[in-house]
Amino acid sequence: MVDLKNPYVQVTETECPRCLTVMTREAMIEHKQVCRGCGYHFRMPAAARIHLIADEGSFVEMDADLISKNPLSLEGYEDKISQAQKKSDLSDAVVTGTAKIDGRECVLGVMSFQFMGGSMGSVVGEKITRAMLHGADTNKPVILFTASGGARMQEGIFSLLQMAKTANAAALLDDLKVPFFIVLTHPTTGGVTASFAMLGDVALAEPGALIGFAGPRVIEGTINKKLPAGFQSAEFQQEKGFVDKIVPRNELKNTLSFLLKTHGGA
Amino acid sequence: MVDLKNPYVQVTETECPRCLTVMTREAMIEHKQVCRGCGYHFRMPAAARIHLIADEGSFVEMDADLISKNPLSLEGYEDKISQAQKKSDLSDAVVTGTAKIDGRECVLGVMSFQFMGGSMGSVVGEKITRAMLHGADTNKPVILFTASGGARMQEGIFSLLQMAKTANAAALLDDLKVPFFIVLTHPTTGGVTASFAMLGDVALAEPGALIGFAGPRVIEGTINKKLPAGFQSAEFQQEKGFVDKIVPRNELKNTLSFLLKTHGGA
Amino acid sequence: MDELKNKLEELKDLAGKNNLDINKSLAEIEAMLNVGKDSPTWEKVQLARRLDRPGALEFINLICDDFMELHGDRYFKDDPALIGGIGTINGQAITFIGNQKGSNLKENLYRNYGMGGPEGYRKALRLAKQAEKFNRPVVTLIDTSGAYPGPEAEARGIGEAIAQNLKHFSLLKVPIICFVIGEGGSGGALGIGVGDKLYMLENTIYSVISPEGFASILLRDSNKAREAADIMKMTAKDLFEFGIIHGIIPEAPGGVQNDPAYTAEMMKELILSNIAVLRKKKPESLIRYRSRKIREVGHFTESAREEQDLFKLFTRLFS
Amino acid sequence: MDELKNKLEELKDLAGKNNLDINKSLAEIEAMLNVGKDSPTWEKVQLARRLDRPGALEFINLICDDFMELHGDRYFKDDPALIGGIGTINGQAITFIGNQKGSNLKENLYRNYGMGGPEGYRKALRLAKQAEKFNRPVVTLIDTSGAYPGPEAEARGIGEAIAQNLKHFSLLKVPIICFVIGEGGSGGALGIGVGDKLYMLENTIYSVISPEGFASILLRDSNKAREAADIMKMTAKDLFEFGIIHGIIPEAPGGVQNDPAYTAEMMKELILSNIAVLRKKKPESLIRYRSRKIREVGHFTESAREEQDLFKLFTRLFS
Ligand SMILES: [Zn+2]
Ligand SMILES: [Zn+2]
Repeated sequence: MVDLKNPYVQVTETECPRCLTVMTREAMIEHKQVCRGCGYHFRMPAAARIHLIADEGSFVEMDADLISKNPLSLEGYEDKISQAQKKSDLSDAVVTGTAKIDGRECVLGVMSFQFMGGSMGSVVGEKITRAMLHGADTNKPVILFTASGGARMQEGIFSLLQMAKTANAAALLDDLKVPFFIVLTHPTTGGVTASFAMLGDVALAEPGALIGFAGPRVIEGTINKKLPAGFQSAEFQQEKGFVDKIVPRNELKNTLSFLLKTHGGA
Repeated sequence: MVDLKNPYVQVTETECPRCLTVMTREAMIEHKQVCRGCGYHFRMPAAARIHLIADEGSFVEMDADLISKNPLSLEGYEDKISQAQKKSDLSDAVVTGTAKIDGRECVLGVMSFQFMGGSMGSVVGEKITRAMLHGADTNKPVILFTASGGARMQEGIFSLLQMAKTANAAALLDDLKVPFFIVLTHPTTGGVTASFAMLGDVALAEPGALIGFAGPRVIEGTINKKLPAGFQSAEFQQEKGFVDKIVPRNELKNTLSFLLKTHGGA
Repeated sequence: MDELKNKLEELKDLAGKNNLDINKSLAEIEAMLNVGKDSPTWEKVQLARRLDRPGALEFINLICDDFMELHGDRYFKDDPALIGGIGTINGQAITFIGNQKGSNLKENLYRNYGMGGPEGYRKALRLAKQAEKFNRPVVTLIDTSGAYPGPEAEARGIGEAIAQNLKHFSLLKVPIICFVIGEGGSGGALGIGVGDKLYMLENTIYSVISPEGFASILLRDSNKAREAADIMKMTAKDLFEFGIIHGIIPEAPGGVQNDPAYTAEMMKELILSNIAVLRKKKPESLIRYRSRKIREVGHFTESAREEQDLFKLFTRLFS
Repeated sequence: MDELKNKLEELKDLAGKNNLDINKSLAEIEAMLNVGKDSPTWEKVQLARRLDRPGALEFINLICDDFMELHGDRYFKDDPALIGGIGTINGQAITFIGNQKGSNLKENLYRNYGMGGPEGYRKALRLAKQAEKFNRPVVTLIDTSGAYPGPEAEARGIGEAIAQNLKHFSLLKVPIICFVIGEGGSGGALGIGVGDKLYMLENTIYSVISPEGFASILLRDSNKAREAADIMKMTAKDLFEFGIIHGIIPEAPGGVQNDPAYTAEMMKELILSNIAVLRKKKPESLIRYRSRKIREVGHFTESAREEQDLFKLFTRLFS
């Protein structure tokens, strides 16, 4: 279970990779893990994210007990999972639950890049799907924060098929007209991009987030040259028509609140 | 009323604008007004087109008595209409009716560029709309052959709003799942392109037909240079994703017959 | 007419003093009375095209308590020439869509002078469909000389994009209220102009082609734009007399740029009063009425003939 | 197993002599029995990738009496890497969609080696929606190393396009039957791979990443592709044992390229027999069953917990 009593336990003193400003742990927490110097948005652990978005004490976690199996009997996969669990304090790469935002109920899911690069295996696929179906079932809008390097290859074909599973849940949400909002955070790539992450009614993104299907290195391998700066950034994706709005982290809660308020007529 | 007893009365000896082959009237009729030398597809009068596509004797014209008024009280418009009527043997720029193709019933509409450049005013808009609604009403697939320079400016705002009218009819056809097939012939531009011509379930085009919204000269005026050869041709539009298939004139009836056969399950 | 206007003013005062909320219907009456005002067509063409005329975003900000712009067509790009998003008026959520020209050269270039490409019209359709899904009314603000007549727009199907909008807006199951706020130019205007109600601001125009284009093609003299503008009957008054628009919204003396808030207030009231009425209709009667209105436009003669019965079709549609 | 096969052959002969049309169900039995065949994974990888292996269009022409290819996504272009159209089998109309690699260098380049861009997947969706509208079943033929990982595909939203297909195919109200006919590579394969039934040809593969990619990322040695292929469990037999595919379709000795008609005939029979059964289901039960199948895939543990009841959701959906 995600520990919301200590939402910032994973936050540490950090140097900004863009402007080299050093932020103390306290400054990181105070500035919502956004660089004081240049506005760079650091990756955020799931607990801190929930603390930032959900009304105090409103988050109730769902499906915290889902644990990955090893369907390919791949050597070392169980160990990797255990290590990731220890490192992140999470059972897998997504935390889901119900929450309130400015008093309005919703289903909230937050992916964590810290857990094996936010990769989507059976557990992530199942939890995301259950969260969406819970929203469909109870008519609560669904908000998902994405952060993922793609499919979890260690689970082979099963990880690929999680894309179909989450997209099917998104289809049901859509047909039932339950609002579905996506917040794309750094980075969101691979199978997550090619499934539920691109299926929201409204797609928000954090500034500078990398968003794409193929990763930059794969693309560079295809064309045998460097990509221009900013390729696949949130700003690029807004210009290309795939992101509704880029929202700095300190405005995120207000923006989500506005969306919940204006999607109540369904 | 269109004269189907003499469908080729408008056909004359012609020189091919592309390869300069001269075709006698008889050769024109025999080759379906396609150049023997280079395959150039000449414009086809409505009567000849109907004769080519509909089963012998099956075409029953609708709304032949609609005649344009002069809503802007524009000087000379009535004269222009009369002249066009004499020249083309048509009452306005489209002929509509019911027909059979290889025994299958359908609604068939054929525009004629010969009548004031196939421009769409109130009569064209109304006849196209009625044809589609008749298809909707009787569950008969609708086939429309387009040929138009755009809206009929002499009718001002009324000509513009025919676009909305025909598109609304297309929307009703769509919702009722009645098949709607478009055949784009040379040239199809302006308001016809930006309304029913682009709303078919399947869009066929004759080889070499010019298809676009803004005409080539307008576009060249915008960018102040020449357009490349083939810009806005049927082949270009297929490459750009807006035409399902380019069908030479002598295969058109078979292709439409196949479409009618495979869209019977609605 | 003037007398009627004075009475209207008195009535308004009285209503205001008594805290009566009759403004909404007054705005409608006013919009219709305003038809009387007249000035040469060419003057209106020039006013409609003024660079300092407020655009869609300016009106939206005056009309709404809060507005969130949404970007992108989900296919190719975000078109700055055509904007849209969700606004609230008195807490009520409404989807706004509008052409946006920009008000200085830099903005003009960024927004391609309000000449939308296929991406703009596809964004508009996406937002309209989103509005329908969540039962939000749609307001469109028309202000363009036309869709962009360039090779990229052609290659990406500007004709197809406009056609889809005409089709889908005509059966959209939520109220749509359209305003011509500046230039209503041809298919580019109509592409966001199909709805239940259509209003024009006092000094705006709406036509199938620009007066310059009409002059050069039909009068064979591109210098005769002024004359063409008269012949074409493109002012709010003309279109009201044709029965094509539902009312004319007053502008401040000299043009709306002199007091945008005055006109925006009228628009806001019209939006609220129309939504209140249209919301009460079932979706099927809403789109049946809209379709009938679209069907009615046109001038022709014919031998006596039974009018096709749309009712039967719609009954099938909703059975 | 061999005995069973012999019996099957005898049964076929008998049925043939008596003019009995039991071939359809026999094809299904055969497809399931065929699971027994086994050969090294790497051999299958190589067979699946052979240049002379028949592609989607070749199979379609063998399967159909008649076929009309339809082009274009209606947004940006026609993608030759992903083809589709309407075919007939015994007069029955079916929509076909497939990856197309091309069988020589010129064709490979024209078809981008079967690596579809967003336009290909959007064309596929358009054709699938058209099939749904006219109540035509859909058959997809999967044969791609993956979607195109180039900058243009990224800029035009390859991820979004695949996502939309996964979403809309999963609730499409007509039967969908999918075949892996060569390489089933990642999202590019899945993008036309969501359906009611999934079959693999005997010498095909289906995986989340290429063995080369798996080797270089997880085994940290790009030369270990052969080893990776075994670890990944990507053959028809593997996927049948996982319960992910419904059957394995035999190929001629040495690979399907040696006798495409033999395999095409089996596919044709499977298409017809499956359609006959799936057609009888109401659309709501069809997509409920499909959704349940999609939902089931995954391996994890949890404390005892009630399974979420999809039935209730679907009841709302169709009420
Ligand atoms: Zn910094
Ligand atoms: Zn010639």
